[in-house]
Amino acid sequence: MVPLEAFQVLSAVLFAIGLYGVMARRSAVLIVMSIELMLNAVNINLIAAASHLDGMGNWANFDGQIIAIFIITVAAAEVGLAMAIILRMYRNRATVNVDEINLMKW
Amino acid sequence: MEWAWLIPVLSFAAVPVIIVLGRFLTGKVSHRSAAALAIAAILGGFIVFWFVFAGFLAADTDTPGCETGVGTEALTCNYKLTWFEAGIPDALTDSFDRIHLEWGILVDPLTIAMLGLATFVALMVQIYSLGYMHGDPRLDWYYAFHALFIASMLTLVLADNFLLLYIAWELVGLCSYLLIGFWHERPEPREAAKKAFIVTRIGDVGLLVGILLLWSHVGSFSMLETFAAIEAGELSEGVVTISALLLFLGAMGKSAQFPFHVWLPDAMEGPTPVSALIHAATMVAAGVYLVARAFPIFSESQTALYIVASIGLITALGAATIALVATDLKRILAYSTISHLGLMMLSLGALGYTAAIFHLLAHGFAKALLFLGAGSVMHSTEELDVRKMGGLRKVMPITAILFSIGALSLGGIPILAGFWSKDEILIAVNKELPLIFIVLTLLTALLSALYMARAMFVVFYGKFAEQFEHVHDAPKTMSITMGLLAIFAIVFGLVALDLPGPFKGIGYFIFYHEGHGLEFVIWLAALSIVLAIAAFIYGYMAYARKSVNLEGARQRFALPLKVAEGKYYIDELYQWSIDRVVLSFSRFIAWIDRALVNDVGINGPADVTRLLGHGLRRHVTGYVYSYALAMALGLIGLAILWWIVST
Amino acid sequence: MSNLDQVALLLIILVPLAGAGLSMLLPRNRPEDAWYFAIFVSAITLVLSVLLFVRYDFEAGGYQFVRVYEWLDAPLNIDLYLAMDGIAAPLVLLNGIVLFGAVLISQTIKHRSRDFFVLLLALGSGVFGVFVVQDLFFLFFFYELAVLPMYLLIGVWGSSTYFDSDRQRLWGLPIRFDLGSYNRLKEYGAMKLMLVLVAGSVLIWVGILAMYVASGQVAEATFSLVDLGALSSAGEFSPAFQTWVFPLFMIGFGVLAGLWPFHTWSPDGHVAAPTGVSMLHAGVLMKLGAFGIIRVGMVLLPEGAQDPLFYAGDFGVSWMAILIIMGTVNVVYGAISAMSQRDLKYIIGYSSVSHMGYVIMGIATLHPVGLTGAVLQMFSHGIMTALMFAMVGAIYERTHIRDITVLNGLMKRMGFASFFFAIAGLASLGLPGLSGFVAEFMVFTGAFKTYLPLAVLAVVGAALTAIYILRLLARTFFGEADPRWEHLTDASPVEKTVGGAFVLILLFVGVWPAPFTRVINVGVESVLQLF
Amino acid sequence: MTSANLTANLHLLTPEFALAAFALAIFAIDLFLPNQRKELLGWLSALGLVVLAVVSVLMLAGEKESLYDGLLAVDRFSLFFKVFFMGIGVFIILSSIDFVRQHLDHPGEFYGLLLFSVLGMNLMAMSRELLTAYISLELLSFSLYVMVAYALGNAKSNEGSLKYIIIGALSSAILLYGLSMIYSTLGVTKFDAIRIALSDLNGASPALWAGLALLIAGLGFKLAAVPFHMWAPDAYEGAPLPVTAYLAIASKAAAFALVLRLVAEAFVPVTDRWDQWQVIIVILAAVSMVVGNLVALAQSNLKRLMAYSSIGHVGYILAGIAVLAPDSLLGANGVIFYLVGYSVTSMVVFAALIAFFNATGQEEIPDLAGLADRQPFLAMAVAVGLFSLSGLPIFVGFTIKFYLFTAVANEGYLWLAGLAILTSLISLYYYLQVIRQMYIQPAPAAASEGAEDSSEGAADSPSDHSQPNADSTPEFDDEHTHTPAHHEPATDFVALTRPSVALIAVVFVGLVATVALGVYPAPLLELVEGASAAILPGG
Repeated sequence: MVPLEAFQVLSAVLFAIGLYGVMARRSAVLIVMSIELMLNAVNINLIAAASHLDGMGNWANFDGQIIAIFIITVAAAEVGLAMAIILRMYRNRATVNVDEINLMKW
Repeated sequence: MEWAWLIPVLSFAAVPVIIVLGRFLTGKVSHRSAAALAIAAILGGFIVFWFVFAGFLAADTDTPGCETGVGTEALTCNYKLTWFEAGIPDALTDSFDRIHLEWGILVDPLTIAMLGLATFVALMVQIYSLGYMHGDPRLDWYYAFHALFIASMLTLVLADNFLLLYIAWELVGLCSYLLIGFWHERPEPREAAKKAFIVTRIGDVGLLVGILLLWSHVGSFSMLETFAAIEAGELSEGVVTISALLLFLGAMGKSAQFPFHVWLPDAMEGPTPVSALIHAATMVAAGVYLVARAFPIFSESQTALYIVASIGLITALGAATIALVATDLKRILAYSTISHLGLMMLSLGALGYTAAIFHLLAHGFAKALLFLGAGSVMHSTEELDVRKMGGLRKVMPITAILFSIGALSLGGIPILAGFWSKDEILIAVNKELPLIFIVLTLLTALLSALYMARAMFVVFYGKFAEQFEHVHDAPKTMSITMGLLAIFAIVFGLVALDLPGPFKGIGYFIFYHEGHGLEFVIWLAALSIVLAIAAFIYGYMAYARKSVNLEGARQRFALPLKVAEGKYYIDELYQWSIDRVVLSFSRFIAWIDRALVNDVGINGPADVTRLLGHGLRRHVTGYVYSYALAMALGLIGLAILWWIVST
Repeated sequence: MSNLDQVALLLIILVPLAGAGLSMLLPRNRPEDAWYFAIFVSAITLVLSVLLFVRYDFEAGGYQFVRVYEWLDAPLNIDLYLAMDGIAAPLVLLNGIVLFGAVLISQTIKHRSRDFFVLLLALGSGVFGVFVVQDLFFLFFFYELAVLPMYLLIGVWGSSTYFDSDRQRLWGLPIRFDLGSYNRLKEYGAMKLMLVLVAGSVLIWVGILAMYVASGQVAEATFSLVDLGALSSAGEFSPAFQTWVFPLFMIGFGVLAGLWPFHTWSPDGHVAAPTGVSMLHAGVLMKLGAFGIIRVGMVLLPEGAQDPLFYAGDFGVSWMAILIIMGTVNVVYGAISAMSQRDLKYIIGYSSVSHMGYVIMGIATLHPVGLTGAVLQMFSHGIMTALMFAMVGAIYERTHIRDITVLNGLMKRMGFASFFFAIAGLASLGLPGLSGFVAEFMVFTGAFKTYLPLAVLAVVGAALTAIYILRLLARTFFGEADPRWEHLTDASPVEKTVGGAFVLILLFVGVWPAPFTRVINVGVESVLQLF
Repeated sequence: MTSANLTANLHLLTPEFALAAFALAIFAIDLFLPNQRKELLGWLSALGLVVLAVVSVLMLAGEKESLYDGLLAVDRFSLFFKVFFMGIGVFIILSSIDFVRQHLDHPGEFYGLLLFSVLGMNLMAMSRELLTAYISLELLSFSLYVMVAYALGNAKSNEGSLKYIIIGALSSAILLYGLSMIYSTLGVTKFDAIRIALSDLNGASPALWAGLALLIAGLGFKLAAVPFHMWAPDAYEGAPLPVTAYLAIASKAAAFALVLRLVAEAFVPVTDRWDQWQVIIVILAAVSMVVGNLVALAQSNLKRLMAYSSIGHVGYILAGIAVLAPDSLLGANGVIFYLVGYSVTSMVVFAALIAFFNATGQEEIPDLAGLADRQPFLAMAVAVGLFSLSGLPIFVGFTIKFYLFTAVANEGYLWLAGLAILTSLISLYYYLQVIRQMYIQPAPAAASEGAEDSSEGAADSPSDHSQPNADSTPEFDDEHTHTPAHHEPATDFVALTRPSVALIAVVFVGLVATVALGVYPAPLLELVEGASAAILPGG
């Protein structure tokens, strides 16, 4: 069976890619997508952990799955909200480029 | 005798009354009441003085409070009252943990002599002022200051402890400041007053330090206890010498000894009666009095005595030369005062205790007379430059006669008071000090006679100066007081003789160690008489008859003359050092304070903080991805930190 | 009357505070009302302070009028512990007098006068509080309360100063250094004063916390000065601990006492402040600092104060030695700085720095006489400097000039004001017969027994004082009547009252200091028993 | 782990259910109210919160129960915070009624969202499990994201909200990742189970450190602790003023309630074996106070200033968190007391600033010039608030700081307390700058006043433009017509319109509380002690 470490490394890589995306992307929409990636990394981690917790790969602990489902739900709401705000930004300023979104600084 | 404290207190009490009355009464009424109060107070003091004098003559060691003094066989009476205490009352550890201060009076011959001189001269001067200051708009203040002045002086001579002496000492300084600067509308008196106060204050620093130094070794401010401790050898010789010199520093300031003499000539800017009071009986006498009072300290230190004598001689000689070339009548008298104070110090340094006090008294009467005479001249002519005067005896005969008496007395013409006292000084100097001292002292005596002759002959004799045609002689208040002083200037010297009765002559009255009768060294007396008479004759020829031409001498001695006329440039030196050194230093410190201590030391950290804030704010760039970056870095930082901490 | 004794200390704190609160209810548009009300309140505190001083039993000594009000129980254990000892008694009296005087003098405040008196009374309350509480929390509380109103009092009602360029020769050499034109805005003065004082209180606060923590290690942690004092005398605080905590209090409180080199807030602050505030500030507030050093630093940390830090030859340099050196610098440096000032208020400001030096020296002598002198000097200087500021305020109000090179001959037009100022000036130069001499003399006495060379310097400093005071008097007050001052009126009745009363106090203390010294003595004695 | 009756004691959640229902009801009522009557919603919401607070106290006093098998706690701690949050809610609503009417659209949703966020906060104070905590936190955050963006046409508001939500989402990802790591190493997510797992642990694995670090970082965002603070100034500045106030006061307090319970229940009991968390928090605290206060020095916008200053205050409170100890309530008391005192004081400042904004539409520091003449009451309120925030007596700011710093010092962190005191000094400087504007600077003459208004209107979006003048009184407008033009107007200033009764009431109550708590905090501290005893075993 696939060891837990493998899942954890996958999750970590995915999380790092998401984090990189947040920092590297200039479009607000892509940034939000990168965050989604990070949340998925979390989900992978949770589910893998849940399945390995008794050391035999048995479905002994359901908490991980439950948490993952919650996270998926909340993330969906979060994206919806974020998109609404980004949309509003587009209406107000006709841009979603975060380089241009710095009226306020220092 | 216990009531001696009344003498100053009467005058002290008059001060607030005069001031308050001055606020409520107006014009002449207030002036008259002020004068009346002040004169009544000092008159009361003068009367009490006679009771005290009589009481003292009658007292012996059985009288309460009286015993034989320290280091002298003279009777010393002491009465005191607690003022306040500070520190630990029970003084568990040692007496240095507390101070116990007292209002105390000490009555001994020295005090009696000073009391007599001060009350009498002050009384005369105050009466004289009635005429001289007539019509001054601030006469009430004048008399208030006068009363305060004389009260302080009397306290000074009565004080039984150094602290009280210092208090009175400072008050004397203050009053001299107020009186010299009485006509503060003109800049000169203002400056002179300030100068007098500050210069004497510098000496006072020494005095206070000396007093405190003595306290820190004796544990008491009481003079008698201090003297006893010194006699018992409780203090090391170094401490005695240093404290004696510190006390002398104070005396130098007040008695205008070189190099602190500069304030005295300038002090002539005050009203002339004030000059008379300061120079004859009060302020300048205080320094001599202090040295005499603390003589048990001085006499323990040969070094101190030597320095006192040297300073005295330098002062006496230097001032005499300046007096010879000065052109302002009052300044001639001022330098003469300095010179004679120098002689007194010299005498003290030569262990001539009696001679010094005797000369102090004799000089006091004569000098008061001379100043009042000069005041009379000035009052009438409104002129002080001797070069413009001449033959004034024609219009003011009384003043002329009285002034001449004073001048002759001070010049050392026999029978008159000045002769006797000067003679005693010469004897003391001859006995105790090297040859050079007596030579220079005799030279000083000669110069002294010469400048007195010059002043007297230039002003009152010789060719009459026509512009003073309509000048009148002094009013009655002035001439009577001068007359009384003149009597003293003539006859006071006779106390030097051995007299019958309880007062056996000054040598048995005021003395250190033990009393002595009249001493007379024929060759010295003869020499001094010859010198004095020669000086007056020469003066008559040169200044009244103009039969001696001085021009040749002037040209030959041009340089020394210039230096003497420039008062040895000591004033300039002081002025320079104050302007260029003290004030520059002060500005420098003020600049340091602003530029360094404040702008760098205080503002600096504030500015750095503000700059830090302005720099740091840049880290919030406004770009959302850099916020994410910061979070990521922070996160990594936290993880690393955690790792470091847990391993 | 004994009932009053029970609550007098509480009242003396609460009355001005409540007065401040009630003042806010007064109508804004009637400035006189606020003034009258403030007079009423400060008169009550004056009476209370006189009563407390008179009723302090100097034969019994110790802490009297003790009252303890519980405030917070465990775990902090803070009580409002009120008590007054011989050191606090004259200072309470001083604050009562100066507060009353300052309120009277502030008659001329018309702009937002209600706010002014609210703040002034709050300030007074804070000062009273510091003097009479026996708990570090409340001591600090009131200490900060006394500092807080200063910013607004100076900022709103103060005045700015502008200096012209002033090129001076240095040492008489051909080098000139340009002092430049510069301004001391009231905002700057207020801000600096506030920040520097609060910076000092940062140290105090840290010190207080350190004391609390240290007490918690040996007993129940406490802020009570009484309990901490007991622990300290039982030797529970190690010398090493005391040695590092003492400077926190020394510098922290020293800042408010104008300790060099942290003094520059004081001249600038005093100059910018309105008259009444300058009076209170120089007169009373600076004394809080010195008082704090005694009450907190010396009582709690005696070993920290006197244990040698290092040796210079045979001489062990303790914090107290450092303090007395700084105090001496204060005396001389303040006097020298004052000499070259041109602004009347700056001269007084620097003279305050100089005179606080005597207080600091007296404290640092650890000598009974010196310490008594220090406390008496606090009282004496408080009255004297308040009087000077009051009279300068009166002059400035009429002439709008404070430059002594411009002012002249004021004696002719403002006889009373000049007279009062002159008396205060004479007191400040240590003239016997006025209070300054007695106090300074005692400080010298103490210092002579302990630090002779410094004592000599201090005496020299006293002579320097004479120079600048006389210069000031000669330039400003004496001289010909100038037509420019023709229109001036003499001191108002209120100013005459304040001036006259203060002059009488100066004279009284100068002539008969026993009522003060005997009270101070008992306080000083109990402090010095710790050493 | 025995299976528990998940529905036991469900009645204890009545206030939360009621609050949720009430919020929905507000949404519903909004539909039926005519536009000019929308104000009613505000009053209704406030009233509802008051009623619910009273109900909570009556129902829950003395209860100490765990619900849903230990996911939620009903104890004195949660009750205290519940009442506290609802109280804040009431004050925020009261102070926003005018603002919302003047400056914002859709008032119904505004109040409804606010109520939901209060619900989220209540749950945060109650939750004893990481996921529950996360979800309550998101309930709060989502409401806030929207509220920050509430000034629809205002670019700043929009931008603030965008940054807020992006960083917020990122930080939830981080928080959740941390949660997953903890879960994968310890297998549990309940606080007390974490405690047990930690105490049994022999040598923590790197995965666990990483998980805890991630968790703290995620919470650090919510607290706006440096270096997770950068969103705060932007969100504060962009948000409408009442929302800024809400962010500064409530969301911060809620986050701290959560952190308090987490640290107290999971970490504190195992401190003797495992005290690295203290060091981490101490570092965060120290950096926060320094950076927050330093940067605040350089600000000119009032909201931004308050944002940075609140970062500084977070540092102080974090220092209190770091010294929570199993055997002493001092630290927990200090933190809770500080939260209350800080909230009360900030409420005063913000309410006064809202009133000022309502009258002038300005929010830069120099705009406050002469406020002491133009509207003395507001000036006094702001001054008192700022003095209190800088820690001067007789205000609550002094007492809370003294209490908290004593607690910090008492646990051996004297240097940290010293640093906190020093940074308080720095904070005094910028607070005084504001006070200086109000009291020392002269009020602008009428002419320049008008000019400033129009220039600001030009920069802003149309919806904000000319709003302030629309509400101004006739004489205010009159001043615009004649223009006296000299520069030191002692009397010639424009008096501001008197703030509404609700605002005055909020400011006044806040002022009274500021002084009363500063002078006599004993009754409040008794309650605080009860609350902290509920979460700390040693209490």
